[in-house]
Amino acid sequence: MINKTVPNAESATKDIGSNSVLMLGGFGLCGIPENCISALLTRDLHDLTCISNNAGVDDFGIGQMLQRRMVRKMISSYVGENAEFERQLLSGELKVELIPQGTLAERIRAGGAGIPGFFTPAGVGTEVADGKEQREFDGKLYILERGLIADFALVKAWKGDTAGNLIFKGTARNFNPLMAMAGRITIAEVEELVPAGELDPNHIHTPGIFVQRIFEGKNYEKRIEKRTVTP
Amino acid sequence: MINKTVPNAESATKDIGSNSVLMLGGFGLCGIPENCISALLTRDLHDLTCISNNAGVDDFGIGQMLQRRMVRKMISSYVGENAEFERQLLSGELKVELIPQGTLAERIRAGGAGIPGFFTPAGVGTEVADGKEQREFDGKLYILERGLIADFALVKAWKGDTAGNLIFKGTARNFNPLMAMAGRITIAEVEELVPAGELDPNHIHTPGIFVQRIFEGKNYEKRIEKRTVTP
Amino acid sequence: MLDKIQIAKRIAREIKNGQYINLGIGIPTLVANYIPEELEVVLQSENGLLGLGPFPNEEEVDADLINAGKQTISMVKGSALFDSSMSFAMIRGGHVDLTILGAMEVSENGDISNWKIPGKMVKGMGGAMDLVASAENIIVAMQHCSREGKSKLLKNCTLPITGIRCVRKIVTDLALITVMPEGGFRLLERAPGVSVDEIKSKTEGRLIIEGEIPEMVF
Amino acid sequence: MLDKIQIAKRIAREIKNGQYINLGIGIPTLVANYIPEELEVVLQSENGLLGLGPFPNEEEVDADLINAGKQTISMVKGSALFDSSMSFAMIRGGHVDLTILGAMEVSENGDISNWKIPGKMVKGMGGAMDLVASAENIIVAMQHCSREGKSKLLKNCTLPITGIRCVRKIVTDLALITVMPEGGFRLLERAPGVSVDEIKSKTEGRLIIEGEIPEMVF
Repeated sequence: MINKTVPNAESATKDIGSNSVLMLGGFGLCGIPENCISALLTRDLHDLTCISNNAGVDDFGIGQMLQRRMVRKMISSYVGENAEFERQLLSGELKVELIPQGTLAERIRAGGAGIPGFFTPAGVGTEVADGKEQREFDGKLYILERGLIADFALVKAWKGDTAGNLIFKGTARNFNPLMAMAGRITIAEVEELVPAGELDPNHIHTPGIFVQRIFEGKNYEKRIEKRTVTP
Repeated sequence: MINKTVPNAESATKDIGSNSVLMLGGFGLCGIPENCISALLTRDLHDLTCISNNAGVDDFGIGQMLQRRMVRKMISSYVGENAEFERQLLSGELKVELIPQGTLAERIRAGGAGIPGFFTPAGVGTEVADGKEQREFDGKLYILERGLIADFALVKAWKGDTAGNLIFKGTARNFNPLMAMAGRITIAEVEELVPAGELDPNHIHTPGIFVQRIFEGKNYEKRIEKRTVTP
Repeated sequence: MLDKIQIAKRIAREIKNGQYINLGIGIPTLVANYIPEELEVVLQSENGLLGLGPFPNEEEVDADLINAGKQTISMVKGSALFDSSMSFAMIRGGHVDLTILGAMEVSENGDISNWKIPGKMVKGMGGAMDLVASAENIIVAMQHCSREGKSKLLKNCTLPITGIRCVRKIVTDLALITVMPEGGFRLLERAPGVSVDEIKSKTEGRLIIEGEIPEMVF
Repeated sequence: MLDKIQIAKRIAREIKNGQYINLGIGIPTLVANYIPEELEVVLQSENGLLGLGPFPNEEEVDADLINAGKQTISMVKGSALFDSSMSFAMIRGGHVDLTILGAMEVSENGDISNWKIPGKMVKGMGGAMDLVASAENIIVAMQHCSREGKSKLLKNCTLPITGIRCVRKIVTDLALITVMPEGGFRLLERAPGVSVDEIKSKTEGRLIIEGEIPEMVF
């Protein structure tokens, strides 16, 4: 079995250069590649394009990359909860492309699956449809959306094995398995890395073929954005 | 939690009428809905359209439905291993639409996912492309393929719960989870039916929302088409 | 006039047994608290969960288990977890039976605006455009008028559109209204103490009043 | 002349460390037996498995574990199972590094025919059209000529096409050939005891011969 293990986040991400297109897994702060982001923060990078459902908060996740002016463009479905983001956007330092969440997910899966375009009803009649081909199927209108790929996909899983197979936990799965499919180089960080053969093949969410590098992350903060409890 | 349980294959399939469009899970004889097929064989049905990767063998699986002249049309990727099939096809009793396997899988997923059409490279330059829109993306040619749905999807899983959640085993998964998504009514037969809450939510392959009826099947034969062993 | 809790309670009565339901942020989230106990329904969270339960106890809080509003949550028995493309396959494929969400404006032909105010910071549409483009059955929860007293039930939306011809029902602080297939807001029920005339005066779009309009009872 | 085993052995030498490989039915399946042990590669089976192992022992046979040829199989350590759409996402998305399959005809521009003979019962293309339309690296295993002695390396395919401009290399009983990007069969190696002239006479399409053509050694 092919071994995809690399020592740590620094070695896994060392060839990510300025002007790269990155995908970063996660929904809010749930399931984000904390170790990879920390490694990037130590580097002198700029003009990155980041494809991620959200943009983190001011002092965590992609928000920290924004603080260091590493990002030129965000491609996301929702970018609230981030004052520095808003400042850079209004000042023109940062560009944002907003995409309906389901379209974003499907575009990423399509990119990974070799599908260059598909039709979706999301956005018909809205500014999202501007400039896109619109077509009727069985009496309903759809717009043509394109597959998305990235130079590097940074994903976070719960468990992984040395062959690159990944298992996610809870709602930390979200965009991670899709982005794993769509990275030219996919880097997976996992909370627990086990030898190939220890994961049940029936339980694997992301087959190792999609993962080029894997490492066991450390010091996961897993910050909670909105702690809400039943009293 | 919504309870999808029905007593058995007969009650699950009793409203399947002649002229229905069915999807049947399985690859070869692996992972086919044996109990549902047996129940259909007791009925006086005709002119069914069956969407299934293969067409069974003469005396097992969809082959038995062919023996009883129930099927007017097969939509498949490969239909060998079946003499009666060949006879009906040559005599004109049976129609066959052959679709590349990956296109068939993706068309079924698309149908279930509300995607009416997508572009694929499979079949470009071949008779599969005849009459289909062809388009170039990034210098490569693709053809437009449509989503597929069925009146009833008959799928077979290893374990299921009363909420309709399904877990498959080994390569018996194949087309089953896709077809579960694409049936107006999806009927799942499982080897072991457990109360909702007993399956790990992280391990579920088909979420219960896609399944309208579920029952525990019996007397699985699980016939092996080509037993091959290392001496 | 209904308060937010009462809007949620009134919407909860529209829920039918066996439905899969997606609840938006705000008042729609409150609806979960008032679903009649005898109904078996399943809540979908578009970030990847079927079987959304109540907020967890302090000791059950799990950073890996949140809802689409990013709040920590619990799962009910029989839940399933999945990725975002599977989640929107459910939504886009019409497998979710009922979508309840907030709005800034609704037009008399069922268009909805709820994602963008020109001149203000735009946070994004999240999953709203997918939901409204796909759902067969959409109920909107909102105030009948803006804080400035302007009607939010309009002939045509003035704000950027989220989706067209999609809203089925609206519950406001003043009324329960259905959007007719051929267009027009048909008044079904009045909030306690609210007159038909008041609703009429606060609805800019075409209001259809047929027969006696009953008052809601709580 | 090479027998089937030797064709498989020669193809096995083309495999590189770290590759994910899809093997078609027939000679390609035999290739698995000759992959050098020092290479770490993974075999994909398009019915839903990465990590195809050898045929099982009698007591390990599992009806729920078959390959795309419907034979019972085993899994190696580190395998993953998945559904058919995920399987072809791998194939179509270019994640499979090498595809080895049989053919009835190959044209000098790399077109392949291997699914249909007019007048004969057509069983279907299975996954072949997806594989040949997507793979960056396709090696064909076949006999150089048909039983009737007709060349199968043609100027243009005469049988219905499976895919266009896709074949990279061909190993026949007579030769190892690469299809040039601009078209033409370039002869790389001769089978033991086979002359360049024999290959030339049995290749209908344009054969490119540059320099000395080495003989394969087994």
